[in-house]
Amino acid sequence: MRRQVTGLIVLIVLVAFLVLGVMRTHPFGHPDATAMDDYIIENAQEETGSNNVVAAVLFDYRGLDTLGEATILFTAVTGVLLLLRASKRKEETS
Amino acid sequence: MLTKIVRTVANQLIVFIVVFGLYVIAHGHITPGGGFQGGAVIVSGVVMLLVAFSSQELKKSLRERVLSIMESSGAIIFIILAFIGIGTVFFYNVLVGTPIFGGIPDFGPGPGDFWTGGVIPLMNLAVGLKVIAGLSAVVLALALFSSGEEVEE
Amino acid sequence: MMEHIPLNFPFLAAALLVGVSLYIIIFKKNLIKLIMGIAMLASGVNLFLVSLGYRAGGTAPIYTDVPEGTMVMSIPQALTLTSIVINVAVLALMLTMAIRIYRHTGSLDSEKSRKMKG
Amino acid sequence: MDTLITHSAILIIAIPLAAAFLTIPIGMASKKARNALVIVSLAFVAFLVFALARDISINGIHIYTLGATSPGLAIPTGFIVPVRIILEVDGMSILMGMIWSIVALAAAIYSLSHIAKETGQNRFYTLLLLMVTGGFGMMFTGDLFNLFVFLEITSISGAALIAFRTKFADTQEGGFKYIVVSAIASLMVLFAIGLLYGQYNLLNIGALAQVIQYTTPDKIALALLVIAFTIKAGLVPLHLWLPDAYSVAPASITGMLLITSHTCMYAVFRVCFTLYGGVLDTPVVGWIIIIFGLLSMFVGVTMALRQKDVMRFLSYHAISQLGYMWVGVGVGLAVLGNAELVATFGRDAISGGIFHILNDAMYMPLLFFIGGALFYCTGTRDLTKMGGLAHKLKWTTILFIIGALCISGIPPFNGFSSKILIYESVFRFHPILTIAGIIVSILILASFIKVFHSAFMGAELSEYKAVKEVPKSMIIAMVILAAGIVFITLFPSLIVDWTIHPASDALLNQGGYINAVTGAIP
Repeated sequence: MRRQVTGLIVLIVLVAFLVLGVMRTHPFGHPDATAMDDYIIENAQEETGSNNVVAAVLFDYRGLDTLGEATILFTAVTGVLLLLRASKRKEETS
Repeated sequence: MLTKIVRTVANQLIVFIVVFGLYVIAHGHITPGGGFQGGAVIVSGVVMLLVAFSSQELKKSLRERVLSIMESSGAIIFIILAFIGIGTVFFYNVLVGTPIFGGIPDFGPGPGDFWTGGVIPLMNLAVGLKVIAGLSAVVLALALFSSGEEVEE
Repeated sequence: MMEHIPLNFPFLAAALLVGVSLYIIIFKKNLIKLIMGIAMLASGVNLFLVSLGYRAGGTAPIYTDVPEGTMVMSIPQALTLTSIVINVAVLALMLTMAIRIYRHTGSLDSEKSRKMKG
Repeated sequence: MDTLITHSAILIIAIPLAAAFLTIPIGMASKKARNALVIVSLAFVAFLVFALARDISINGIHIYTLGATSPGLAIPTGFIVPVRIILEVDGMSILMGMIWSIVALAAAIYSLSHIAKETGQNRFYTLLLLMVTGGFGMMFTGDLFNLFVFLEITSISGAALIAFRTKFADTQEGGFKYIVVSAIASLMVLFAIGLLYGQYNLLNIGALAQVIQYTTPDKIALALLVIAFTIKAGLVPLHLWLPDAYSVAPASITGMLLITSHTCMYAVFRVCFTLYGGVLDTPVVGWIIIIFGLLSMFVGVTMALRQKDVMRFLSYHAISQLGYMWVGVGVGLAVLGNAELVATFGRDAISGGIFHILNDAMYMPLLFFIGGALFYCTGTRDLTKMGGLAHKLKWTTILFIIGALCISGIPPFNGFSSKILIYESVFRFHPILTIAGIIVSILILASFIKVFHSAFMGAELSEYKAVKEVPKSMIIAMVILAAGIVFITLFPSLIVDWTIHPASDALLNQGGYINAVTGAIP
């Protein structure tokens, strides 16, 4: 019971926080500051030669993020295969 | 294992799914899509095969060892592509302006040329290889484990 | 009438989606439901991120034969893409551990499968 | 050499990553080659970190812009804000990097024999290297979203490594708790990044710090960032996952997980001092951190007193030690707005907290490694079942005594030199903090005497007749950390002058951090 009340309080506080936060964000569809994105949309074709600006951001401007993202996928695959492995070697069992 | 109808249809459909996935990967720099998306498309085909056939059946053609090496090599190609820019800066797009994928499109809307983007198409291919191998391995390993088999080392 | 509808509706939707998923995470005992809650939390955050970059009347930030006009911001889309892949990875690992826990304890109830206390 | 230094920031991140990708194919061919790859790559990275540290102490903050036409070109020519990801290494980051490189190397050496009997070693070392990458990335990055990505790398690889011993149920439970907590925490970070990005259209920490205004969404973003990183760092009352996860991981991983906690703590400092430093209502945030830090100290040590499991015992002590750092740096944060107070004791308090991070990162992994060695020899983590192990494990006993004396802050060991720095400076802020710290220290000493007595002293038990000294590689790893302790113990003032003061100055010097990116004098 006590846990439920604590949980409820945490939930209400967090949701109130988030709603308050997003209410004060810029109106939807009309961002205030766009300098960085405008630069990328203007220059992506010339600097990277890619017509797809999102691809230019992913693999050029924010390439390290994508390398990290690929690494995370690699990590998860390695982790899954590690956890599902047989805990005894084949030669030991036979 | 599902009925013969499902298996036959799945066998035919997988070709189209793989072709579409490869298209999405290869054109990542000019149309919506890229390595992750195209890879996910192909893995959805693998999942379809997994549903149509059993995981034991699929294991014969997709070895986990092979998938592991494929995934590692995809990752290694990606990081090498990042490393070749280190003459200037890590992740520098060295291929822009060279004959290989070096074309620079005119500013503004246009039909898009395949030979553009520098290292971006190559990175898309590397990521695609990685995603296909990695996610297939995960799906296959989970399916095998639920049917009581553990992954070999 | 139209002016009274808050323009921030997509942001609010994202916040509420986060709220619902937090409810699931805090109150549900089943591990699979917990994992679903985290997946929903991720969707809420992704929805928030991608709607931040929208510009009224904008097209996708890809130069095709579509006539020139405003384009929506491209960085939030790239960030969302990254975040989606990250969440796929996290989900795969969480499900694996849930399967392992089920194998060991025979239960997916977080109260029953709990061994460690204090 | 100059080129190496120019690119060292990214090489430190990329070399373990490339080694991780190579580990599985190489490991399939040969085990020895794989082990050599892991150790050599980590040793080379450690060398690069120290070379970079030397360069930073001479030339100041190191900048590396990824994908630009030159590494120092943070902002594209003719533009106003940074567009690309920038790695920014200052005194604080490089101190964390030095700690991480040493502990990671020791943990890898320790693992060589600690997990030698288990299956799945190729993937174990892959994940270990990935965790190293994630940690370095978190320390060196100057970009908020990049921080999130590396945080995720660290958490996912950490969770998989915690659950490494799949045949026990509790490992899976610990790993599951860890990944759930990390997933929630990192999504909170992502939401906060969204709030900041939506207002300023920036992701670079330095550039954001220049324009941040402390509006309502900014405050909420601050709260989310601080809560998320303190969850991951294990501050009471958000610590409940920590002992469960730490106690079941292989001991080498527990040592590394502790440093990831320190890294999350570093992220909190980065957010409070650098990102929000100019606008923050510092006394309030400082006091909140101090109070929860005090709570951590007490809760950690009192919970540790009643533990029977040696790894859980040490995990609770780790929480309690984290409390000291929170208090030290929290005091510095509380007086940040007042230049006079900062000069009289604020800087010393921050230095004390940071010095304690360095010391804790040496003796706490050592103690975890010893806990792992006990488990390796006896097959149990239950302290009540152990006894008389000093007869068989000579090296381990000596190292345990060193670690226990350090953690309890007995002079002249290194734990004492940082604690005294915290006590002196914190006393000028509020005497009660110092008294609390001394009481906790006494309790720590008492609990360690109890454990030493029950595990090492007494007659030799019959069931441990066959126990032998632990394998060489485990002893080498522990000796590396013990050598670090001895070095700090012998030359505390040298260490403080060379590494700690630059680190605390880097935290206080928000303008320098911004200037390095934007080139503008704020």
